[in-house]
Amino acid sequence: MKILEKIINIDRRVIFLLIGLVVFIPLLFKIVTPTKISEPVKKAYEAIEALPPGSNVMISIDFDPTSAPECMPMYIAILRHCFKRNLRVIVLGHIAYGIPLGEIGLEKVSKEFGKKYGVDYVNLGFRPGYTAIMVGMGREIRDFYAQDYRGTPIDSFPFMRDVHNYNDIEMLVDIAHGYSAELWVQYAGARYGQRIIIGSTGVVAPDIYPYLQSGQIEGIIGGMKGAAEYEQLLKRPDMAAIGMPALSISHFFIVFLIIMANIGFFIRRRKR
Amino acid sequence: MMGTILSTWIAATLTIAILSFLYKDNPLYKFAEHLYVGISAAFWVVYVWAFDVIPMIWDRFLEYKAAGNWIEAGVLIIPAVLGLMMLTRWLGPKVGWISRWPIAFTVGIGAGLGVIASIQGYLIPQIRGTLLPLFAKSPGVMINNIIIFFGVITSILYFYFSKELKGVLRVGSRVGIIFIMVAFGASFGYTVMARISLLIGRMYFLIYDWIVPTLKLIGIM
Amino acid sequence: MKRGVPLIITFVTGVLIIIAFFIPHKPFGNLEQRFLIWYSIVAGFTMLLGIDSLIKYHIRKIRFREKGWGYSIVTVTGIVITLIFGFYSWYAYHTPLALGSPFMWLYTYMIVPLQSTMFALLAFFIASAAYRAFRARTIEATLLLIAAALVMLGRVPLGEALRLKLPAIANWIMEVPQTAAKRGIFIGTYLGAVAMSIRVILGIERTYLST
Amino acid sequence: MILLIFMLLPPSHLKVYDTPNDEGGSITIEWRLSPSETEREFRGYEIYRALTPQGPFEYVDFVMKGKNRYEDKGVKDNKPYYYKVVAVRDDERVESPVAGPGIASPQWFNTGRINVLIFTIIFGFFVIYYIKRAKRDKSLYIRKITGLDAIDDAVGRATEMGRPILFSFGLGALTDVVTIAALSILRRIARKAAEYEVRLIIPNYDPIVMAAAQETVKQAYTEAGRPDLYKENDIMFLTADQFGYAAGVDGIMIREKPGAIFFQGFFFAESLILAETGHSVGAIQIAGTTAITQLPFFIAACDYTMIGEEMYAASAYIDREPQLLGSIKGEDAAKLLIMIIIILTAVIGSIGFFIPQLSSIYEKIVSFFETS
Repeated sequence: MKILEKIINIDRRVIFLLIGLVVFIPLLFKIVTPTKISEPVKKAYEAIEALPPGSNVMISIDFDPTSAPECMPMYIAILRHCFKRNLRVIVLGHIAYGIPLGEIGLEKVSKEFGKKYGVDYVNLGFRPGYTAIMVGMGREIRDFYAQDYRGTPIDSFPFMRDVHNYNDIEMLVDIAHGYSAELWVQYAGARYGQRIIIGSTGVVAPDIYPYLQSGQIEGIIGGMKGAAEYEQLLKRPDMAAIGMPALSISHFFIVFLIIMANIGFFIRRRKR
Repeated sequence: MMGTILSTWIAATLTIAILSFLYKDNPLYKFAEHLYVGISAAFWVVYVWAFDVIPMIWDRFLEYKAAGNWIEAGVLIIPAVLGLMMLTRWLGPKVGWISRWPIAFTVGIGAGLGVIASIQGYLIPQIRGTLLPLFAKSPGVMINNIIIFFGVITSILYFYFSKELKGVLRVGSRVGIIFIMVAFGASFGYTVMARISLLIGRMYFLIYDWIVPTLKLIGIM
Repeated sequence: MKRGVPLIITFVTGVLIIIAFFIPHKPFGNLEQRFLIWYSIVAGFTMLLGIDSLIKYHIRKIRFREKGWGYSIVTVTGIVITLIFGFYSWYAYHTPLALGSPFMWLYTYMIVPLQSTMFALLAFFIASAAYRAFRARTIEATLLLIAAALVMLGRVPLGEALRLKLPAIANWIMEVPQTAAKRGIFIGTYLGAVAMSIRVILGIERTYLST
Repeated sequence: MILLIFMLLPPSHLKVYDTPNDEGGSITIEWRLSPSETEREFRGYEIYRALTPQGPFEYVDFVMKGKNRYEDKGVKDNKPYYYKVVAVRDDERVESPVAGPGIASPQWFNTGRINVLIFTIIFGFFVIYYIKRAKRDKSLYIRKITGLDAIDDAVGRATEMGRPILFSFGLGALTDVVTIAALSILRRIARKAAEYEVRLIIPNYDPIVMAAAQETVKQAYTEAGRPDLYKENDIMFLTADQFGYAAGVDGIMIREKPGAIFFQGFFFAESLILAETGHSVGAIQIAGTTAITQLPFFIAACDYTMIGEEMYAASAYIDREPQLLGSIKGEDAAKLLIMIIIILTAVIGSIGFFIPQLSSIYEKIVSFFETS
C-alpha cells in the first residue's frame, strides 16, 4: 500500500514534469493528426489560392503578445501561403506592441522563401487610430504611411509606387484579438468593397461568423484549431498543427490524473 | 542576424529561468524575477506617462488653448492638483494626510459606479436573462428553462444571510451550492485549453526558435 | 480637514456619478467619463509613489546587506535602464513604443518572454491543483470534478473524435447549469456591491481613512 | 418582375427625429432597408443632409448594409435639418425621398434608464431602511460565514509557527468596490497581527491601493495600541504588470514562508499562480473575491474561499456593528424582491403559453428589463 500512499501524496513536481513532457514530446516529434477542415477556413484558403501571382495582400497585425500563441500560427501560415504563391505582402497594425510580432514573422518566413524586403514585402508599422486610417486608406495610403517603419519612403520600393488605396490591394487579412475585425469590415469592406479574410482568437471567432454568412468577408480562421486546419491545407504543419495532439493529450492526461487521484482516495478511505 | 540570435538567447534564458521555478527556487529564477519586477515597473511608469498623463493633460491643454476654450483648459488644473496631492505622501505624515483627498475622490468614483454600473450592467440584465416561461414548444428548451430557473433561485438562496438555514431555505441553498460547484468545475475545465495553448507557445519557441536555429548556426543540423 | 473633508469628497463624487448617469444634459452627460480621466491622471502621478516605494525597498535591502541584497541590485538596475531606454526612445522616436527603439526591444525580448512564461506556468498549476483538489469527498465535490472532466474532454479534437457527443455535453453544461449558477452569484455579488457602495457614500464604511 | 431584380431600389419610410436621451447636437435618421440588400454587390447607404428640403445636400457618412439607423452628430441644436439616404450598389446610386425636418436638442432626463432609476431607488431604500432599523433593533441575525471565522485562526497559526502573514489585493483598483471590502478585512487582520506581534507583508500592484493599505494598517496598529510595530516598508509596491506582480509575490512567498496568506480583492489569471505557490509553502490560505472566473481556482487551491457576496458580507460582519449588519439585511430584502419578480414572471409566462392575452403582459415585463 506504500505505492498507493505515494500516488496520493505524489510530489507535485512529478506532475509538472509529466505535463511538460506531454506537451513537449508531441511538439518535438512533430506528430500531426489530421483535423477535420471546417468551412470558414477552407474558404479563406481558397480565396488566397485564387489570387493571381503578383497581387498585393495587406496583413493587419491587430493582436498583442498575450494572444500570440493563437494568432501567431495563423499569421505565419498566411505569410507562407502568400510567399509560396508569389503574392506581395504589406504588413501594418493598430497595436503598438503587436508590430514586433509582425516583424518577427516576416523575418522568419521571408528567409524560408528567399523573399526580399521592399521587393516582395514591406512593413509599414504602427500608426495610432483605427477608423481614421481605415477610411483614409481608401483614398491614399501615403496620407498615413508615407514611410515604412524604418522611415524609408515607401516610393523607394518599386512595387509600392503603384499602391495607392484599396483598389490596389487584392486581399486584406486582419489577424485580430479584439474588435478591429468588425471595423475593417465596416470601413474597408462595406465602404470600398475591399475583400477581407479574418483570423481571430477562439473567443472572438463566433462574433465574426455573421459576416461570413452575409458574404462580407471571404473566410475565417478561428483559434489555434483554425490555424491548424490552415496549416494542414498548406501541407505545411507547424506550431498549431503540431500543437493539436499536445492539446488533446494534455487534456486527457489531466482527466487521467484526476481519476487516479480518486481511485487512490477511495481505496484508502475503504481501508480505514 | 547575430543580433536576432543574441536577442533570442536572452529571451530563451529568461523563459527557462521562469520555468526553473517549478523545480524549486534558485538563483536563476531569483535573477529573472527581480529583473522582471524592475523593468516592468519602470515600463508601465513610462507607458502611463507617455500614453495617459501627457496626452490627457498637456496635449489636451494645447488643444483647448488653440481653440480658445479657457474654461476647459482651466478645469484640467483639478486632476493635476489631485495628482500632486498624492505626492504629498513623500513629505511625511505632517503633510501627507492631504493625499486622503484624492484617495477619497477615487473611492467616490468607485462607490458611485458601484451603484449604477452594478444595477445597469449586471443586476437588470441578469434578471432579464432569467425571466423565462417554464413552458415551451420544444421539450429541450422547456427543460433548460426549468433548470435555469431553479438554478438561479437556489444559488441566490445560498447567499441569503439573515435567516437561519432551516427547512425550505436549507434544501434550497444546498441545491444552490450544487449548481455553484458544477459551474466552478465547468469553468475550470473550460480554461484548461487556453492555458495549455500558452505552454505550447513557449515550448514551440524554445524548440523551433531557439534550439533548432542555434544548432543550425553552429552546423550540427 | 483630515477626516471631514475626505468624507465630503467621497459623498459628493459618488452622488454626482449616480445623478449624472440619468442626466444627458451638459455638464452631466460626460461627467462619468471626465471623472475616469481624472482618475487615470491621479493614477499616473501615483505611479511615481509606487516606483519610489519599490526603489526604497530595494535600496534599503542593499544598504543593510539584508538577505538577497544582490538581487535587489538587479531590480534597481532594471528600473534605471528601463527608464533611460524609455525616455530616450520617447525623445528620439517621438513615442516610446516605436518599432526598432531600445524601449521596444526591451519589451519584445525581455518583458514578453517573461510575461508569457509566467502566464504559461498556469498549465502546470492547473494540473497540480486539479490532481490535489478534485477528490470525490462530497456530492458537491464529485459533481465539480465530473463537470470539469466533461468540459475538458469536450473541448479538444480528440474528444470530438471519440463520438461520445462530448462537445455537445460540454456546451450544454456551459450554457445551462453553468449560466444559471453564475447568474445567482452575479446577482448576489452585485447586490453586495450596491450595498457596500451606499455604505461608503454615506460614510458608514470608512476604513480607507485613518484618523 | 424581372425589372425589379435588376433595378436598384432605394430605402423607404425615412424618419428623421431628435436623438432621444442625449446632450444635444445629434439627429437620428431611420429607414426601411432597400429590397436590393439581398444582392451581393449591394454595399450600403450614404447619408446626405441639407438646411432646406431643396438642398444643397451635403454628404455626411456611409453605413454598412443591414443597418437601418444612423445618428448624425455633426448638427447644431435648434436648427431644422433635412435628410436623404442613398442606396449604393457597386458604383450605382439611387436616392430616397427627402425627409425632415429634424431639430436637435439636449434632454434633462434619460428615459431609457428609468428602470435603472427605479431599482436604484428601491435598493437604496432597502439598504438605508435596514441600516436605520438596525440602530434601534440590535438583535439582527446573520448566519456564520466560514471564511471569516477562519481569519483569526489563521493569524493565530502564523504566530505559533513564528512566520509572517501575507496579504494580497490582486489586481483590483481602489475604484473597484471589492477593494474597499478587502481593506476592511485587512483592518481586522492587521489588528490581530499587531496584538500577536506578527509581521504583515502586503505587496501591491496598484500604488493608490498601496497608499490606502498603508493608511488602513497604520490605523489598525494604533487601535491595537502598537503603532510602534508599523513598518511602511512592508507594504510595498511591486509592479503594475500582471505577471510581474505574480512573479514577485511568488518570490516573496518562497523566501519569507508566510504561515497565513490572504487573497482578498479582484483577481485575474494570476490567482492560481499565487494560490498554488502559497499552498506549496504550507501556508493556510483564505481567499475572497468577486472575480467569478477565478473562484474555481481559489476553491481548488485555498483552505477557505469567500464567494462573491460572502466577501462583502464578511467585511460588514467584521465588527458586528449594527449599521453594517443592517445593510446585509437590506441586501437580503432586495434578493427576496428579485426572486419574487423571477417567480411571478415565470408563472405569468407559463400561463401565457396557454392564454395568449397574458403573454403580452409577460413581454411587457421582460421589455421593462431591457437596458440601453
